[in-house]
Amino acid sequence: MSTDNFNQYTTEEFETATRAVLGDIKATVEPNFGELGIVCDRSDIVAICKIVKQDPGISMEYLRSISVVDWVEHMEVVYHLSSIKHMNRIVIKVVIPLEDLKIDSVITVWSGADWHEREGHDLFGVEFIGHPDMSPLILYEGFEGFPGRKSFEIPVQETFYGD
Amino acid sequence: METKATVIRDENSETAELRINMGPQHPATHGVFRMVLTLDGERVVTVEPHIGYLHRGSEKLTEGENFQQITTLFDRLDYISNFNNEWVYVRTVERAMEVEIPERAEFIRIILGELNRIASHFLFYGTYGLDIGAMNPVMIGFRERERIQALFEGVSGARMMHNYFRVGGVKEDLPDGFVPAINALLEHLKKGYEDAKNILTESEIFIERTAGIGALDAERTLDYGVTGPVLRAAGVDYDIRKADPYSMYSDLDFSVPLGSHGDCYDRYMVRMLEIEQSIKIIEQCIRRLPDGPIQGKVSRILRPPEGDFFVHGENPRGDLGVYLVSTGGTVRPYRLKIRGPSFSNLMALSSMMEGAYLADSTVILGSLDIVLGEVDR
Amino acid sequence: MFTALFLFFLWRPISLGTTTGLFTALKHAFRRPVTLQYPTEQPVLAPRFMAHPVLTWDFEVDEPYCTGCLICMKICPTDVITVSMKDNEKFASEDSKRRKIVDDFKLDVADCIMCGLCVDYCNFDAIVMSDHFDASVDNRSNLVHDLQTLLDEGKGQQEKGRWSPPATKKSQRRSAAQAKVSKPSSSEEAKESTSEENEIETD
Amino acid sequence: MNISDYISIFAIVFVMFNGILGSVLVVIYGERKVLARLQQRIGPSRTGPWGILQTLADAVKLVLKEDIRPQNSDRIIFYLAPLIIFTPIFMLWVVLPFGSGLVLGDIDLGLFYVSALLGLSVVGMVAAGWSSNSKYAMLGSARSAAQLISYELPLILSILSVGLFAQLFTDNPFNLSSIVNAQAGLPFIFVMPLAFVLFLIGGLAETARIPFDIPHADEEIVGGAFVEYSGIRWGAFQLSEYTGLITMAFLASILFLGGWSGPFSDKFVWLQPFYISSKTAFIILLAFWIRAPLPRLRIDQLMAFAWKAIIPISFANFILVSLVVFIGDRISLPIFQIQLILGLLNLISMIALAYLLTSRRKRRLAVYRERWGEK
Repeated sequence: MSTDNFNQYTTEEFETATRAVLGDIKATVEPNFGELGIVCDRSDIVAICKIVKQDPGISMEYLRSISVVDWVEHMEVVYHLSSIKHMNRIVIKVVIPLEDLKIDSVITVWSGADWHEREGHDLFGVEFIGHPDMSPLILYEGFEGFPGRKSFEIPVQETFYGD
Repeated sequence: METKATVIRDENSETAELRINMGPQHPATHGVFRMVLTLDGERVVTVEPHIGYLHRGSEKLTEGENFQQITTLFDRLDYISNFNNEWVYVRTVERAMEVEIPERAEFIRIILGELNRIASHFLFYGTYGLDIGAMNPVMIGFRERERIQALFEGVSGARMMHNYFRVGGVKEDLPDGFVPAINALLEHLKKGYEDAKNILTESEIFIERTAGIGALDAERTLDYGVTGPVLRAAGVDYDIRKADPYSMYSDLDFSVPLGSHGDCYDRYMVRMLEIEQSIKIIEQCIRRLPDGPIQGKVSRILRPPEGDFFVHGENPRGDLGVYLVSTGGTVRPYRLKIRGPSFSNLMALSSMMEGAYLADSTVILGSLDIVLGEVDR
Repeated sequence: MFTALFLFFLWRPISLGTTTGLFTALKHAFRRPVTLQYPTEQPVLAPRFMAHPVLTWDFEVDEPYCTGCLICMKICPTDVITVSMKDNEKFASEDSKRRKIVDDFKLDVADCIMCGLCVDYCNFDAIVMSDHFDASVDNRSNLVHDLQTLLDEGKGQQEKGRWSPPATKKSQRRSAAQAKVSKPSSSEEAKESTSEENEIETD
Repeated sequence: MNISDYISIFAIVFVMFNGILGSVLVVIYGERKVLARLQQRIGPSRTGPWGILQTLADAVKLVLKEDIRPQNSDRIIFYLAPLIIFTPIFMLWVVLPFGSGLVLGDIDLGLFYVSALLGLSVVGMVAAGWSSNSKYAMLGSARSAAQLISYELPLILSILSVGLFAQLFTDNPFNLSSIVNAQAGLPFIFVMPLAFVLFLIGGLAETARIPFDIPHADEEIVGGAFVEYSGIRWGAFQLSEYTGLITMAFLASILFLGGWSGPFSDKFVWLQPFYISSKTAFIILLAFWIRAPLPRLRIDQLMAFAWKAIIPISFANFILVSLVVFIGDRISLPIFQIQLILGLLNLISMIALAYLLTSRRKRRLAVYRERWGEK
């Protein structure tokens, strides 16, 4: 891969290309602070990820991160994707309701989703359906609560000043 | 060169797989990383990495700190390349607030960031030598890093936890006599680099131990989201300084060393050649270092507008990304997610290690050059 | 002759990478050691070296610079500073321009991360980072420094010349940093900025 | 034997034992100092002048440390293992001569005795690794068993070739004193440099020093067979390691460097121990130097090196020496000519090996050059 084809598209071209590729899938596509934002329904996430990864014109082969944001009344899972071929970036946002914190895992699309999803499960309690191993990653076994959430209170520890 | 050997087994004898627990207290796991290895004789069958022993909840802590205070938390993420961490964070806030940074501040940041890259790669060199069993590299690596840190102390007042980059610029101007000091330092570094190269780069035993070990091809490396020297060793030309230039990098002349096999030796070589490139960048920056202000116009209380911003930068270990969600008008981030390069790089560990020897496990882990402060956050 | 022939045939093994490494190591033996014999040889600290913060003393008026404005307490990332203020008696007798003065100042060095933010945000140049890096004590309670200790340490730092009076220092830094037009005298500026900058929110 | 004989034997053994212990302290101190210099450091410098008491302080600390035994370990073997390693190494010193006649037991089959006892330490290693009930220790002991057995062969073959060659000079070729006497004219290193190099490599591997310290491999199996030991027992292992190193260096100086012989060593007997110890020190320094910059080999590479390179070369060397000695003896050549022929043959074979080695290096470097260009 050479550096020649960086930024093949302008932002608008990229936007229309992405819209065209998504086809029937219901999703809003609009620029989001320098990246292309896609807001979609949670049932479509794996389909969209597969499309944007496999389409040669978009080719999002690099999953940068999966973040979970706690908006108190709902949760949002944010996927940051990047294309190394074209140097374009996409951010996919999916809203999931608090009552049913479940979303399909994208581990079949990118193996790199593995730990990001486990971390999301650890800290926010979002369950990624289809992930082979949802055991705690950075918390210890049997930890109570979800420390990433806004409702989690950081326990205050008294400093021990010696005798 | 061959990594796979046939295992000859007597059908009648009973064998059992040996599970050994490496870490969290182990000299070669680079901190508190633990992996459970299943061994067949000397050969690794499966690897189960366990992280989280250094989890301090940095992301959660940022939600309780002002934007000015968060820099201190970023110092403590990847504690080998502190300037680079701070840089990505302040760039995130600058991006959100659309701050213009004076040119002198940009050059100061590049100089310090690249110096930190050299320091980080020298530390890698030392620990990598030690992982393979050689003692001298670690002394050379630390010797050179010490020189760089002495310069950092003169600039920022601290050797590691600098807290020197500010939103809009840097904290203070460079001290008097900085340019002669850094010129002398670069001369030392070049000599130290020669020493380092003489001991390992062409050493037959070293090549024997690293070439062909832990190889992953470009596609699979990318699939895991691996970035930095590990990705470039596999031949993928992805350096954010070139691919998505920030600061003044687009004006500077440097090249991105690329490997071809994606094995441990290539990772080592990519890092070593990056030291050369960084020295080249610093020399250019010193030549071009302009006079002028070091702080852009920013109010002392930072209130980024509403929105979510993802900014990334090329750390010595790869692509450090900061995802900032701001609700607008508040002095604290609503959510700040840190995408550490070591975190993603470590994910590829198990597929690199399967089938390798037990002795290679430390070599492969060392070649990823992880910092647990960033993996666990 | 014999030796020369021998060496001629052995030049290739001598040029082995491993052999180069061996001779590089040997070369190191003839260089000066880089070790610093720490307790007997003290390190040369940079002028900007940051250990924990200490308080400075105004020798002209014979009182601390600190007015107890709480900004350090608010900006501290680890909440190690506890300050309270009181009315300045010397202001009443018109010896001093400071209306309020620090009453109590506690600093827990055990939790201090030596980031220097308090120095940066102090409007009165009342704080300076000391160079007292070997801060180990045998009891944690000895790490909690009170006002008197901090002022004593600060006097020591001032004598060492690690701090310059506010008239020169802050204005210089400001002008260099933001290229602002120079402001009127320090006390007025201080009053202004206190009201403005105390906005740094604690919640 | 009457009571005074026993007392004198006891006194000699006591002096020997403590002498070795003392020299181990010196060697450890020397290693730390030399390594430090090779790495631009100072090394131990606080305890006593120039830090000479550092190892003594460490030894005292080890003695005072708590002696811990893992819970499910095999108690008897666990306690016995340090002794099994410790004893044979010290028993070796019975036959090692410090000067002409300055030896405890000048037995005829000295070389035989030495090679027999050298092989014993592997038993102790396996015992230690097996009994500690630790996987790391187990791996370490398996590794050391494999390594020690593999490198015993080249070691013993080069020892044997020395004995074979000493036949020309003496009727008692396996006696260490007569081997030294045979080298009064020309030390064997000039006659068979190849055997000397093989002995050094084998010796480094036997004493498990870098680049062959795979049984210990601090970065992989954290110390190997004695990872579970602490205090004085760990100290015993360390002691036998370093005694092993001294013994190897001592043997090398006896077998190849002419032992105690040197200028005026016949006239002034007191020079003899001085000569032999300085030769030993030279070999030990060589081992320190090799330790500083070289990485460690991997176990399969180590075994390949032993069985594919070192052992065939040892056999070839052995056959070469025996042929030259046999034919030279048959056609009754003067000893000087035999020495010359053997030396020249050795030299030629070493050059051939050097070329072999470098062509291998070229292959290896081809990978490097292809990837990273002409450097």
